[in-house]
Amino acid sequence: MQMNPQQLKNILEATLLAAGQPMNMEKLQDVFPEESRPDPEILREALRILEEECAGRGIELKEVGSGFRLQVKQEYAPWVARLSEEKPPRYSRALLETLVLIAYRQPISRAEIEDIRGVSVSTHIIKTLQEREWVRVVGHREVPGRPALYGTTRDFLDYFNLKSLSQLPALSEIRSLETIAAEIDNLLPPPLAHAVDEDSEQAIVVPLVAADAELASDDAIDTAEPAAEEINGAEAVLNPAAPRIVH
Amino acid sequence: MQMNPQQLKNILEATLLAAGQPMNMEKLQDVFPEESRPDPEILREALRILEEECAGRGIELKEVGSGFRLQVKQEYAPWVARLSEEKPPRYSRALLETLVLIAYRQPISRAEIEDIRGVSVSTHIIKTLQEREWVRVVGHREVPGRPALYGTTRDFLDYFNLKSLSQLPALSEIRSLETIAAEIDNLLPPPLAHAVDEDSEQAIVVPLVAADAELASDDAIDTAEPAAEEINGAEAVLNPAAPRIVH
Amino acid sequence: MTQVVADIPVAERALPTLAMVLGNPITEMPKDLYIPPDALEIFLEAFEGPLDLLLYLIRRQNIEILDIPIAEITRQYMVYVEVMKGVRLELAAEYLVMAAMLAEIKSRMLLPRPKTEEGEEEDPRAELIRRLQEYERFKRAAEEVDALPRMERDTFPVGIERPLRSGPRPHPAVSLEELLLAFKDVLTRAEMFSNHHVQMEPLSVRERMSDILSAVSAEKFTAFAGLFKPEEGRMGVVVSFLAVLELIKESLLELIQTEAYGPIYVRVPSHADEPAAVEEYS
Repeated sequence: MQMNPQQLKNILEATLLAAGQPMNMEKLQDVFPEESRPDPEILREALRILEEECAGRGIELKEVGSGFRLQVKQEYAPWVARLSEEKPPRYSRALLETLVLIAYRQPISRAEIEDIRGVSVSTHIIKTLQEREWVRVVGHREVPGRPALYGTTRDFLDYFNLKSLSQLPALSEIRSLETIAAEIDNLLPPPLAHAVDEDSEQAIVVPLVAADAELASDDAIDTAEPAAEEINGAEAVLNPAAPRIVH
Repeated sequence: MQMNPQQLKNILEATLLAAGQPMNMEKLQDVFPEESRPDPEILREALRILEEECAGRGIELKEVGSGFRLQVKQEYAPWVARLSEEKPPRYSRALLETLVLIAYRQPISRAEIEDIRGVSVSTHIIKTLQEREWVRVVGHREVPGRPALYGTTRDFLDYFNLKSLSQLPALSEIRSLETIAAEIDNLLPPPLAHAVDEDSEQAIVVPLVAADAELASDDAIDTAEPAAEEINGAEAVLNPAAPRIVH
Repeated sequence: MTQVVADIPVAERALPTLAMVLGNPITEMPKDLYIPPDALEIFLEAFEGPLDLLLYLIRRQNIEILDIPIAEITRQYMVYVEVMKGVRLELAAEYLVMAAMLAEIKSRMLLPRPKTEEGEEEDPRAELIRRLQEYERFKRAAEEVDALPRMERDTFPVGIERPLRSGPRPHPAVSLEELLLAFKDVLTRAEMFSNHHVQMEPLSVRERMSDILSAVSAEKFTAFAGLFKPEEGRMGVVVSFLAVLELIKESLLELIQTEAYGPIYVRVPSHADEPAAVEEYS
């Protein structure tokens, strides 16, 4: 059966709504009988039409970590929120900082998180993150005690409306050596010596992180990305079932 | 806050889709703060716009007993239904053994099946086989408790593409070749009749039956250890059409 | 911060002497504490540790991190730590470690800088600044992630009831091969029970036994002749006959002939007292 893009769009719309969870391309293809399964490009085109159509609607098409999802547009969230008596959950700074460190620096051990935060990380926080299925143990560091290494999951991406870790906000800039040198020159009395830490990339004597995100070096993202791919791969093997959406 | 019908329509769409259940007029009004709650007529107008818009979509607005609901259009249901298609489960080995014993030894009581299998047969298995309409009660043995006697049905034959039970491979067909060879030596010329053995349950095998070419191999079946390849072979002969019905 | 001792009455906390700093009693809140003492615990709890507190102190005074006046910052930090002690806030070890680090930096600032192997001078504040900077990046990232549109707050999942499946739930598929493999197994097992000789009659007889049994009843007589279908031919008649004999042998059927040479009837042996067809399953 040959279908026009409009029909395909309607099938995808109905499917995404009925699925109640993000659907990746493979799953979307699976709703078509084998003998009439459209190619991904054709489905992608139908999704594009659906996305456009949503411009004048109360919902939007969004691609998140585990696939495509229709969701309430942010501008209408206040009304929809009134459907539920409960207030949206709030997360403590300690939890968010821990989560963010895991997201940007994965795979990372608890000791390493504590090192950067300068304070101990409570077991409760790690447990909450794991229970929400935002974070999981992706391995162990081969040092005495074999501490667990944590990484983020697809559910984490889904929850924060991210397609991949690279969509995380860029970390604030840590200025390059030249910038620092220039600034040091501009500084008044004695030329302040600056030290360079082992990474040699990160200047030590710098003004507090600059707010300019555009200039931000992506060094943290760079380290995070290969790990993320690995994790996604591992997850695919470990957890072929679609991640749940937590309501 | 004054809203135009378009915005109202979007709020209603988002609400109906997020609610996941039919919403009556009262509930729809409740998503608006009291100070800006639109009148039912205004909401009705917004619902009318939404209904019209759905003309070109995969979903439709429907008023049911408990309110308004967005639902998959009938014409797209076949695709969406494939979402919930579960892979059919597999029958347990216990069930298959029970079935095959009923097929070969009918009419047979549960106690007799248990006797041969050496383990008890769960009520659930018998019930499943009856629900599948492969097995039925054909009578009762006139002993205390009047246990039901089971036999196979026409549906059973149909499912396995058999015209009659005699097309089921005889045990001799699924025995090793050597055994068959030895058996043939022993069997020729066929005796007129077998003596009934102590179990008094055993065969009355009459030459007339054995003489029939089609049934010849059914004769004097003994316990046997069929080899898997032979079974495949037997099946291929008996049942050239794939016996597995794909749903 | 880790914990607040929550059950301290406010009055107790408001004692004139808040803390002892360098041997001197502190009777007033530090000037930079613009919050009322009652809120102090909450205020201090809001800090995510010593780095966070230090960042607060630096930020509040608009100090460039390069220019951290270690002596002054250390002084302020110590005041906070003392205040924490004063309100019996359980002091996390991290705060004390930081206090020691600040004191060390302070003392090193007073001394000539040691040469490193590369011959460069090392700023005693370097490590602190690196940590502060690293921490602040992630603190800021956490704020940004918190601001990302997220489920349950900025967007909601949408759904629709799935249409009912058009057909019945599919049954498991079984192949004849599976069936025969099961048979092989059960026979193999049965062999271990030597008292059971699993012998098979021609299946056509077995099949016919089931057919006949389900066609007759205890309530009425069935004509013996009616069990045979001439159109099946000689084979069919013989099979039916064998089936009837087998059923009689197993007492599943009885033959009734009321008079010599009269018509023969069959029926299921009656046990009038017992209810017919009590299934053994529920």
